[in-house]
Amino acid sequence: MSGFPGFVLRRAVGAVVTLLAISVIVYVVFYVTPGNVAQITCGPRCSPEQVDQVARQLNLDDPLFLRYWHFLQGLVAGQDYSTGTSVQHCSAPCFGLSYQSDQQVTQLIWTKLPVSLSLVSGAMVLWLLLGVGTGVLSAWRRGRFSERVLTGVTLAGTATPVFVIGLVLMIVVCGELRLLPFPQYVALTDDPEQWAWNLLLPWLSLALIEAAAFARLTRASMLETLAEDHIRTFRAYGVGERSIVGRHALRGAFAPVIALNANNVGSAIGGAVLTETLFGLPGIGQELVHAVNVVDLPVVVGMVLVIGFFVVLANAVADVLYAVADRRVVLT
Amino acid sequence: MSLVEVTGLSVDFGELRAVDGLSFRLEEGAALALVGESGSGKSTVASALLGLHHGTGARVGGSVRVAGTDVQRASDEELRRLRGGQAAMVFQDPLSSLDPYYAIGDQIAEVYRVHARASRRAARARAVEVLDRVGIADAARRSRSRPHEFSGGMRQRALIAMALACEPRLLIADEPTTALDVTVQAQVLDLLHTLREETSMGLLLVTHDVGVAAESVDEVLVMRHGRAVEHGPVSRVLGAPVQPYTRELLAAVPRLDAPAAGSTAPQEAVLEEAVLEEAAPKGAVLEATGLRREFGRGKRAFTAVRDVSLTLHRGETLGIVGESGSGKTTLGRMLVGLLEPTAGEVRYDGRPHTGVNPAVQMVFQDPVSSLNPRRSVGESIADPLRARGERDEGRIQARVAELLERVGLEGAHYDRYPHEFSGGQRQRVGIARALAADPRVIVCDEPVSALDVTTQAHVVALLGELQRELGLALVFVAHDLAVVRQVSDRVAVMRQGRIVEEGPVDEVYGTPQDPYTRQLLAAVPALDPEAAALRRAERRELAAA
Amino acid sequence: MTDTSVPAASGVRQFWRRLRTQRAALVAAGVVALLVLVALAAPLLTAVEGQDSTTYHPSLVDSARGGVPIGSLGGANADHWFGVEPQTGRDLFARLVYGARVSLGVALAATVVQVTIGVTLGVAAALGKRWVDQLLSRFTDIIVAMPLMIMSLALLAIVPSSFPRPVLVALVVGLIGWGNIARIVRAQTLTLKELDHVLAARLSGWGTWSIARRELLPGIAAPVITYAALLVPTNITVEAALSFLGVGVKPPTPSWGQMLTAADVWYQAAPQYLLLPAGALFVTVLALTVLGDGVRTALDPRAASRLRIGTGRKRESKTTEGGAA
Amino acid sequence: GPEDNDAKGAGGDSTPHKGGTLTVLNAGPQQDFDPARLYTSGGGNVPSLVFRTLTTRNRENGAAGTEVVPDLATDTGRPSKGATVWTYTLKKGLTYEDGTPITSADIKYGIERSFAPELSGGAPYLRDWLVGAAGYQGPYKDKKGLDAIETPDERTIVFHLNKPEGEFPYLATQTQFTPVPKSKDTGTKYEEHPVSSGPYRVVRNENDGERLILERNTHWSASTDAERKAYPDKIDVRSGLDSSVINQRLSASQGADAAAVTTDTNLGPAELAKVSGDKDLASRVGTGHFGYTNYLAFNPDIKPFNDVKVRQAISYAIDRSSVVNAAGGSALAEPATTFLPDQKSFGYTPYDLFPAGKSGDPAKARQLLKEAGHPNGLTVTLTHSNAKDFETSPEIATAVQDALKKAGITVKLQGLEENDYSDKIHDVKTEPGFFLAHWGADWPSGGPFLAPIFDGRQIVKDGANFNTGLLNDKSVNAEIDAINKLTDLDQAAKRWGALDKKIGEKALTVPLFHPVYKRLYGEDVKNIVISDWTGVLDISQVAVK
Ligand SMILES: Nc1ncnc2c1ncn2[C@@H]1O[C@H](COP(=O)(O)OP(=O)(O)OP(=O)(O)O)[C@@H](O)[C@H]1O
Ligand SMILES: Nc1ncnc2c1ncn2[C@@H]1O[C@H](COP(=O)(O)OP(=O)(O)OP(=O)(O)O)[C@@H](O)[C@H]1O
Ligand SMILES: [Mg+2]
Ligand SMILES: [Mg+2]
Repeated sequence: MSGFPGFVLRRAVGAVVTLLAISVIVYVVFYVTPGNVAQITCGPRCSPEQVDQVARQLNLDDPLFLRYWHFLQGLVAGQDYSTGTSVQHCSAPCFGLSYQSDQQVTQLIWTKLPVSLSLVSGAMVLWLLLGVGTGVLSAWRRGRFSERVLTGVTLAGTATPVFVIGLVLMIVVCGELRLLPFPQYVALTDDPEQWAWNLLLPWLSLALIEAAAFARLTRASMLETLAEDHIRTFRAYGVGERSIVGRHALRGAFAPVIALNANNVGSAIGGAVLTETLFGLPGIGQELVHAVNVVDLPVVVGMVLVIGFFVVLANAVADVLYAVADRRVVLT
Repeated sequence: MSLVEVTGLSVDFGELRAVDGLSFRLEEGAALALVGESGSGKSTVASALLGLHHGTGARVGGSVRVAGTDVQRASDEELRRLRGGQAAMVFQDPLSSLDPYYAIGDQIAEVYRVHARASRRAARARAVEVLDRVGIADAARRSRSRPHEFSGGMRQRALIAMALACEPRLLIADEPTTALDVTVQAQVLDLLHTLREETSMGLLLVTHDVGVAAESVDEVLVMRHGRAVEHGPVSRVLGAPVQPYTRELLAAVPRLDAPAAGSTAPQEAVLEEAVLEEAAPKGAVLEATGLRREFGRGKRAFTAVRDVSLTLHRGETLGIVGESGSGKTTLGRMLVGLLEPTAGEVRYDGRPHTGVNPAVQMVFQDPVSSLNPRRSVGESIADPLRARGERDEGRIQARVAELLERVGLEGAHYDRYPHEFSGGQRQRVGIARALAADPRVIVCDEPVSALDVTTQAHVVALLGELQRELGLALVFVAHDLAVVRQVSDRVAVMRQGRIVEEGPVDEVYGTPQDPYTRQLLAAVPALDPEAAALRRAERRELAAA
Repeated sequence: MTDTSVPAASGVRQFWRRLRTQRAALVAAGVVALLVLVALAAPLLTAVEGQDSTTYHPSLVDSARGGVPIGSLGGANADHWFGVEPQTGRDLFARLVYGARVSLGVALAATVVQVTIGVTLGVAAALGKRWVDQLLSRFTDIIVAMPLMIMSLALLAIVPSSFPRPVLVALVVGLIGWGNIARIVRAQTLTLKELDHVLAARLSGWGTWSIARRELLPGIAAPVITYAALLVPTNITVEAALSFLGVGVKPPTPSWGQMLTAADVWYQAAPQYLLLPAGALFVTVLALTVLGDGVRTALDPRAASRLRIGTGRKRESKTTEGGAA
Repeated sequence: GPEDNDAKGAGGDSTPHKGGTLTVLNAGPQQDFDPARLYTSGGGNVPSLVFRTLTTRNRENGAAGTEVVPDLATDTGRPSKGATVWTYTLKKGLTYEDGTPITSADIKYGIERSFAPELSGGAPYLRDWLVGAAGYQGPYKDKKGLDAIETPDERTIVFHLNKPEGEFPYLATQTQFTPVPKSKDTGTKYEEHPVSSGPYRVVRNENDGERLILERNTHWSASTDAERKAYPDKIDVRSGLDSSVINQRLSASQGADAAAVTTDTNLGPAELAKVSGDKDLASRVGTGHFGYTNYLAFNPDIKPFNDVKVRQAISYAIDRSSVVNAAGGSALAEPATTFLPDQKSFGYTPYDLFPAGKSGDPAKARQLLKEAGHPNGLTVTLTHSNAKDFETSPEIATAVQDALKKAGITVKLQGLEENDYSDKIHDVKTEPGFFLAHWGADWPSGGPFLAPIFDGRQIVKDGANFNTGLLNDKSVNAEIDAINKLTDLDQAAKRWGALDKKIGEKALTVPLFHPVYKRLYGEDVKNIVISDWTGVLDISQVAVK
């Protein structure tokens, strides 16, 4: 099949394969992770009998492949589980139940996802603005003072770990200057204004880390485009420098910026782990770190798959944008 | 006042003086060609006319006046008005000279709006108008296409349209046809000719191809090392050159009409020797049957070569001509085993042959990319020796030195890097590397297309010589019909992956059977301006037919 | 004819020549060299100061106030050049220079691992059969789609703690972070392998391995070196982030990342504790980035376009920069 | 309250009034809100607003707060048959949030369901103490119920124990003793809406306890509950916050944060440094002591710790001031030489068997090492966790490492991930020789402090073992049994203190420090009560108006 539907189909199949492979890896990694899951789940002072009971209840004694098989079954067909007093159904796709909280992982994802998406998408807008803006400026005014300053700022962002930037920003902006409230997640649907207001600081700290990469990439590809022949054409026709930089050179940076952005969505979600932990935003990242610490395998698998899904999605979207931007590219 | 007045122009790039004390004038409506070998400073002059050296670090001396503007002293604003408005430039490489991301019509409109106070809509209309003017069919629709959707010839026309948009008084065309096939080249040259007939535009044509100049201009200025060598009316300079350099240049131009005798006679003699030597019949050394090659899969599948069968005899030269994209390179690569055919087979010495075989070598078109810039040429030449298992450094060095000398270089060049050689020299290195494998067959894929005429003549001569001495069988791929005629015994004409005509050189060139062959032959520029006019008429007929 | 040759210069020498013309890159190279030197000479430097990085000085901190260093400037004086660490009273200068060892060492080692794996798999994917390419590309997708932090968390927990921690951190960061470099290398190799000189090498009769080594690796060196220069700072901050999550290099071995992690809460009470490692990290990243840019420029053949040589109808004359600016 | 709070801070009206919203800023979410799954007395701070138990903590400042007082029951329990049978009578007029009466059968059911494997997490005492409870699987699988609990009528409940347990009233403060109406039990889903018997009910429980909103339970009556003050109308618990952020917010005390407290976040050393320089902030810090000891543990089965001299040497060498500094300084940690916390209710009897002074006695340590046959010092491995908690964390471990260096003991650190660490030190098969450990009281008495750690019969071979010194001393075991029989808790406390000293002579542990809790609260928060039982501010007493 070819054309756009074919592309979507191929990507979808590829994504499923990739995600399944990731889930296998997570299963194996957590299988060999030290830590008695039943003991952790049961509590530190549980008696050996109780621990055994918990292990049996969570099927922890089953061999790995069998547990994975149950996971797959749950994904495809859903799964029934006992609350003690009644039986409940977790409908497909069911990632299982959290060992710790007995919540359905699918439900957990739905409650955490909006937070992470709010964080990453807002930060993305900021880092694109900040990064590409800086890049354009520094390509245009290369060697000037303003370029140096901007480049320095973005590099400082890259050089400083997010938890340092975030905390210092918070202490200064919220604690000392009292310009912003201490971030606290408010759902977009509840109050859009508060949503943005509260997320501003997390957005900024996350964006600062990524902006430098975009600035440098934009600058490099613009300089590269500026050296190309068609730029010479427009110069030879008296087209002004502003239009050459703003229209023609910037356009050349578009494709690589999209590609980098796709890659960065992944690392941003990684960065979001730290940002969410620091700012206390109840998102995927925070939940994931917690789940890793208490070896809550179903939650870890679920969250990792969600993150993986978005990375794969970002790459596919980037490919489409790429092809739209540059029609010479064929979608494969 | 003349349209262009150049007096004592000199341009220095650092140490290098690219243009040295050049003076010339061009009147309104007149046409002047700057000809000369590569690197003689032609493009530098063209750029100087538009003040394109401003701010690049080049030092420009003398004075340049174009359409009343003193280019040297003009402000940025004045320069911008001059560029495109008074004098427009058409660049050499049509693909890279257009912004790949914007529709062609928009690009033309953008330029138009710089010079004319016009609305967006009016500018677009103007773009369609000029595209139509340069013969783009269905211009309104095609103006929305992006450059990659245009063929090379169309792109070049689009560039000319862009130049026409503001009705400049001077058109500077820097090698407007070098990247194009002969047939397309003829179309573009015809277009320039018509435009000049219809408007009173002055034309400055920059070219290294004397033939192209002969077709298009009134006056010729021959350049060498940045200086004018000879200047005068086209018929005089080309017909009765005064300067030895001009004569040399003209002599090197391969001619369609020249008898191919010079090369074939001795070749046959050698062949006989070879036959005696090997005491074998003059049999086929390389045979291809039903070769087919597809690229891509599914809907996007594209057949580059289809059902090609050919035979190469010992010691003979088979020429393959055809326009760009006709499948010549693909065929050549299949012959040497670098590409696997989708169908059909290649037999070497009667045995089926897959993969590479040291006895079948290749010389590549581009002397720049065919040598690894990070390895010394000696190392590259030694590759086949080492791959064969030769370990003795002394013997390797000796053999490489011998090969280098054989192709007219020095043995001491072993340790030099490719960028330290000129194009012609690099092509010689490529030939030496092919020879190092002691091949019986060499497929030359456009070995001289990237070289200028004089160098081209040297390399062609070298190949002929080697063939005679070593009894090699050659496949000579080229799009230049004249060159092929010079070197080949037999010739095959390719079009859209097929061989449309094949036969001994004289037959194919003398009495072409296929209409396409005839078209090709008619498109070759003639050196003589009068002959050129005749050809133009001939082409019109063919096109009309 | 122009069969004249230009002055001889090998690729490496040209590279140096082009690098030398960039003052910023030279300064950056100097800074990087200095940092490496400081890291290597850490024992010497601390010996000169007369301190070491692990000894506690309970008397230098105010125990009643959470262990804040006594005295102004975080307790900086002739004995403790940069003051002492809150709570422990360990010498900050010593910890900073020893921290350079770990941070730079881990980041460089991780980069080497990333580059090695990325280049190997990228080249293998580009040169291999269709299925090899498919397999490796998918694998790369998987690696890229895995959240690095999380996998590091899990992986670092698995390995027994007797395994030297810095080595482990370097390995884990390296093993997980090679995805992008593999993609870059694959794309570059796919382009390169169609180049005539690679085809010519095939015609010479070389095998795939020899071709990869002789013809391709030098060609991918430029983008790889450029990218690697940018990876080093990233890896330094990744190590810092891992420390933040509690899985980085282990105490008492200092690393900048770990110092930052411990220091961020001290920002108000003992600012120098945070500013020192943050500043050191910033200088390192800045220097490496500038150096990386410089190397890229120096490796870019177009930077040499002024030295155009030879002939060629197809050759374009590129005006690199400028115009009517 | 009716009057406006115009004079904030010092000199303002400090009498507490009803009304307002109390915000709780926490790091850890209240993931378990099922009474069966909570561990500590009353389930900690927030759950004890919802769950009433048979007995409860005395909500008073300091030592008075370590007493057990009646809650649902009329007294703290009536022992019979040598304290193996305990009888309770419920107060009159007790109802749930829906107005239905609370019965003794509901308390029995609540205890039974805590045995269900689905609802694991509670303390192990019930299983150990109740007759025939060891194999019980909870009411879902085992409908018959526990015979050890009798409910002769709606207000009476009788417990039958395996052996005398004088401290049963303490156990009855745990949330397993809260009534659960069987008809409302939804198993693992019960925590989403537990039925309240206390002054507040859960109106929102989002994301597994991340955000909780409690409002008044109108069916609760202060007349049956002398302990809970319940001033605020509403309690808003927000968790998942970084601890430094919590402290930043509390110190800024802006908006809703002015009426905020935290129930789980201490001031860290850095924050303490800042707070101690700021009068206003310093006045808003609550200080508490919780019965808790951080210590170094030895496994005497592993060389060289089998040698008591080596253990003593380490006891002498330890530098408590640097350890205390690592734990946050003298304000956050008090050096410990006894295993029991320094509180009367534990039976604290001061002793310092291996006097190390403030910063260790390396000379004495070296001498002991020499006697033990290690004249040239010793290399040992100290196992710790990688958690960032100032308890078993790398910071403490490196402080120990540095201290022992002076005595010629080279310490290698083995840092383990938290789970791994917890698994290893609590498994007799993998227990390391020398590690950081800590122990906190389940209730303020020597029993739960000493018995799990030093009772030889509590060594667990195939499960979590807390007797890490593997002490199985007949006289110690016998003394523990004897004290457990006592129902006079003051008497018991004295004997626990004596036993502590006796065990201390074996040098199986090196007590390091007892932590001090310092927590900030918002500007509008009043009526701060911090008992020595919990060491933290009791939110059932807090007012915001
Ligand atoms: N920007 C530049 N920097 C340095 N040298 C240059 C530059 N542009 C051109 N040159 C040199 O100036 C000389 C003349 O170049 P020019 O491009 O004018 O030649 P040309 O006659 O147009 O050749 P071709 O036929 O190859 O286009 C050459 O030696 C070239 O190497
Ligand atoms: N690797 C490839 N993948 C897809 N298409 C290809 C590939 N190589 C060649 N083609 C296509 O096959 C056709 C023939 O190409 P080929 O290079 O053989 O032409 P050519 O006659 O040598 O042209 P030129 O004179 O421009 O060198 C062209 O349309 C080209 O686009
Ligand atoms: Mg030119
Ligand atoms: Mg070709």
